[in-house]
This record gives sequence, structure tokens and C-alpha cells, in this order.
Amino acid sequence: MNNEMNITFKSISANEAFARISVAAFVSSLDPTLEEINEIKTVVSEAVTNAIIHGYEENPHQTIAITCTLSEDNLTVIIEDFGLGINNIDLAKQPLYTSKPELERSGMGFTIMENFMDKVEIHSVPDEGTKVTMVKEFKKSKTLCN
Amino acid sequence: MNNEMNITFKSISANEAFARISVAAFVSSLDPTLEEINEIKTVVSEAVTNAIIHGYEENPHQTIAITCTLSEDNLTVIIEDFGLGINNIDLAKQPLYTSKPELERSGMGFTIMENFMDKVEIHSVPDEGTKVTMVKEFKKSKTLCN
Amino acid sequence: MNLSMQFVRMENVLVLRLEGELDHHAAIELRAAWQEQIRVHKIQHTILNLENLHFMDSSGLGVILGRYKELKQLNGEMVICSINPAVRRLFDMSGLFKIVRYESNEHFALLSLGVAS
Amino acid sequence: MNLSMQFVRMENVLVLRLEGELDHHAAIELRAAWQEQIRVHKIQHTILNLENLHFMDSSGLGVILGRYKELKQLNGEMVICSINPAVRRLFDMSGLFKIVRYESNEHFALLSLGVAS
Ligand SMILES: Nc1ncnc2c1ncn2[C@@H]1O[C@H](COP(=O)(O)OP(=O)(O)O)[C@@H](O)[C@H]1O
Ligand SMILES: Nc1ncnc2c1ncn2[C@@H]1O[C@H](COP(=O)(O)OP(=O)(O)O)[C@@H](O)[C@H]1O
Repeated sequence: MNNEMNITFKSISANEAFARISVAAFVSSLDPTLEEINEIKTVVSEAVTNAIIHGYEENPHQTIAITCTLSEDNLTVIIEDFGLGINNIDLAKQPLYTSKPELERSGMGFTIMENFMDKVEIHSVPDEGTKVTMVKEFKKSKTLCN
Repeated sequence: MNNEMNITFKSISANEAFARISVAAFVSSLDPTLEEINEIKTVVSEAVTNAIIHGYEENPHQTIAITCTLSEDNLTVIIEDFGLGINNIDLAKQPLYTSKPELERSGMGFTIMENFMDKVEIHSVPDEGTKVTMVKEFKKSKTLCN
Repeated sequence: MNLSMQFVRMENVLVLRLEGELDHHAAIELRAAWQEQIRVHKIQHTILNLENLHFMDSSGLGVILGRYKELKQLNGEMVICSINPAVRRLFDMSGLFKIVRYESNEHFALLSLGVAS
Repeated sequence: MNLSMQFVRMENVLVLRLEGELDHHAAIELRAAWQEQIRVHKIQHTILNLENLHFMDSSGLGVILGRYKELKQLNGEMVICSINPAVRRLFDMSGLFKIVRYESNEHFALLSLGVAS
């Protein structure tokens, strides 16, 4: 059964946990492995944190939107902010690159997203915002008993 | 800090768990007791189930919306469907009353909502939908240590 | 699935252990599986062990009440045991324990139905 | 708070045990508390016990790397121990274990800093 949900919430760091727990709860009907759940929680946390820190520069009054669509065996999750945007996407994707070393960012966010998901697409327009689209395919061979 | 979130999702019974877990995760920044969390999860489950069963008569292609606002020490949660609506709200609120005994409904949904929350308001228009607004005040005396 | 169900049969008694969360989604599957046990195995009584049921809403009350009525038609009984406080609150609110017997654990429940000694 | 932190001091070594989830929100509080320990108690080394850390993202890497650099300025060391596989994956991805020592448990970590025997 196809399924879909949308979440919007304020750009407050306390909502990072809310966002990743919600997405994890949403995919639980696919009966994912613990590893798959952890991967999804991690990438949601990365993209939401980026929206808060980079997109909105920690202004807590802005809005972040997540859309998830679930089909038979894959999840598409879109995480969107309407903030500053990214000037150079290729540079942003470099492992260890960060524009905010003073905030102790590790520059590993996009690298983790690309490692943990099957597809990552970044669409960003300076001063309009950033939209990260990620796809994950779930392993099919699951036990059928409860 | 005030906080706010919105969720919309399809009227699929698998989303009942998603909805209550998301709302519980959202309020966790208020450091609620286990009992408060359980009460919130229960009432969200009741209202979402009602939207699916009564509002949409189990048509899985409709949409349910939840809005939560959090202030210092209270949560307002609004659960809305755009389905059949309720003809007689006073009757609907009677303990043990159900219009769908054939589905083994217990008729305890609204009674539980009123018992577990500090305020419950039902707004419903036949053929337009039902909006349940609930408020919960959290106990303030919490420990300050992690 | 957030609910897991374990069925154990002793003579005409079904012991049903629920673990996890019982909401409307799970209630549909529970009803089907429970009814099949009653039908196929000629079950008359059910002991419902709720020790590991962490969450339940009014859909849980509905499916339990539904089986209570079904077993009653077969002159059977339902006994509930090992319930946690959150779930107990719902039973108390609905008055279910006015009609369904409660025992503190599975052994006492079996004793009360004359299956254990 | 989803993260709980326990600080234990032995001579100039700080043992820091983290439990729960370490994301950006928690990293801000962890940084402040950890820096205060270093400053107020003249800490030179830190043993980071991650046995009960169930979730971490790249903000966790950032705060750990930040303290690694801070301790290095004080000629101190950081030793990480008892890490779970999910968290280990992030450390491996970032190459952190090329610069920070890993020991399998707190006792070995203390030994390696000459505090236990
Ligand atoms: N939502 C966003 N809005 C604006 N800039 C972003 C956003 N996400 C990422 N960036 C840019 O891409 C860079 C790399 O991101 P990432 O790999 O997650 O590392 P980090 O967050 O640690 O800096 C960031 O430093 C920032 O310059
Ligand atoms: N969202 C809704 N849309 C339409 N009717 C509803 C809705 N919620 C509740 N009702 C009506 O109110 C009655 C009582 O609801 P409730 O107390 O939750 O009991 P139950 O769901 O077990 O029937 C329902 O049987 C139904 O007729």
C-alpha cells in the first residue's frame, strides 16, 4: 500500500529528534531492520540540522518541511527549507567541507546522507532555500511471522 | 520557547502508530512523565482512529491533519478530518455510544479523550468533517538534572 | 506490526499473550487470529495475559469485549491477567472488570479455570 | 533532554559517559558542560565512554573533534571506549580513529593513560 505524510515544524533544534522519530515511525510499517531505521534517523537528523544551522542560521522562527512517500519497498524523503540556499553544491558535498567551522561542524553531513541512502539529490537556490531528496530501498527478505 | 508542528497523512490504519509516536516525540521537550506521554498517545490514537473509521469509513485515500502547539507548560493538539462529520455531538460523547457496533467499536473514544486531557472541544459539520481540539497542561515540578 | 501475539492451547483453554501496542490497526489482525483459534481448535475459554502490552486504546477494549461475547455464546469464560497500570485504567473506565474476571498471573488464571493444579 | 552525561574525575583525567542520543541539540549542551569540566577542574585527558550512546549524527563528530583539539592544546589526550556499531560507522567514515585512540573498555582506557593499574 502506498502511503504518504507531510510534516512542517519550526526551525528549533529540539525538533531534530521529533523529525527523525516521526520519519522512523512512518516507515515502521515496512518492517525495516534496526540498521535501516538508524540510517534513516541519521540522515533526517543531518538534513534538518543543516536547515536550522545553514539554511536559517539558527533563527528559530522559520519553517522546515518534510514529505515522505512510501511504496512497496522504498522510501522517498524530501527535506526542505526556505532559507539562504547553497552557492556551490559540489563544494558543499565534499567530505569534511563546512562553511561553519566556528560552530564545530564536521562537514560530514552530505557524506553521511550519500552513504546511508540509495539516492541523494540536492536542489538549492540562493536566498530561496534548499531541498534535499533522498531515496532508500528496503531489503525485501523479511520474516513473515510476528 | 513556543513550538509548533503540523502533520498530514493518509487515512490508513498503519498511520495510527505514526501519529501518536510523532505527537509524543514533539512534546518530549517538555519532559513529560510517562503517564502524560501515555495519555497523549492514547487520545491521539482515539481521534485518528475515529477519523479513519467514522470520518472516512475506512477509505484509505483521504487525509488527516494534526496541528500541535506547545507553550511553556501546555499542549494544544488539533486532529481534523474532512469526512462525514457528526450529526449529534452530545450523543456521540456518551460513554459506550457507538454508531458502528458491527466493527466492535467500544464507544469509549470521546470518554477517554475527556478523561485524559484538560479540555476537549469537538467541532463538526455533516459532510464537511470533524475537528477535535484538545488541551493538556503539564505538571511543572520536574527535576532539573539530566 | 507493533503487536505480537502468542497463542498456547491447554485442553479447551487458549492462553493468549500480547506484546507491544494494541490499537485499531492491530485489533483487526488480533480479531482474525483469535477467532480462528476459537473456531479451528474448539476453544471455550481464553486467558488473556497482558503483562507485556505497553499500549492500548479503546479499539483494544472493543476487540476484547467482542471475544468475551463470542466465548459467552459457547458457555466459555475470559480471564485477564498481569495487566499494567496504563492499560488497567482503560478497563476500569469502561467497566470491563464488572463482567470479565481478573487474576494476578497466568497460573492463578489457569487454576481458576481448572486447568492447572 | 535525550542525552544524559555523567562526569567522573580521576586525577587529571575526565571520564565522560554518554547515554541516549547525541545530535546538534544535545551537542550544544554537551560542549558547554564538557568545556566547563576542562576549565574548572584542570582536566588534561578525557575518556569518552559511549557504551550507552544509541544514536549519534555528524554534530556528535563535531563536538568530539572540537574537544580533541582543545585537549591537544593542553598536551592532553582523548580516548574513546565501548562504542556500538552504528556510532562506530560514523567514526570510521570521518577517519576520527586515525587521530583518536580507541580502547575496548573504560578500564583499558584508564590503564592507557596511566591512571589505573
Ligand atoms: N540547508 C542548507 N542551507 C544552506 N546551506 C547548506 C544547507 N545544507 C548544507 N549547506 C552547506 O553545505 C555545507 C556542507 O554541509 P554538511 O556536509 O552537512 O556539513 P556541515 O553541516 O557539518 O557543515 C555546509 O557547511 C553549508 O555551507
Ligand atoms: N471523526 C469522526 N467523524 C464522524 N463521526 C465521528 C467521528 N468521531 C466520532 N464520531 C462519532 O462519534 C461516535 C462516538 O465516538 P467514540 O466515543 O470515539 O466511540 P467509537 O469510536 O468506539 O464509536 C462514533 O461512533 C461516531 O458515530
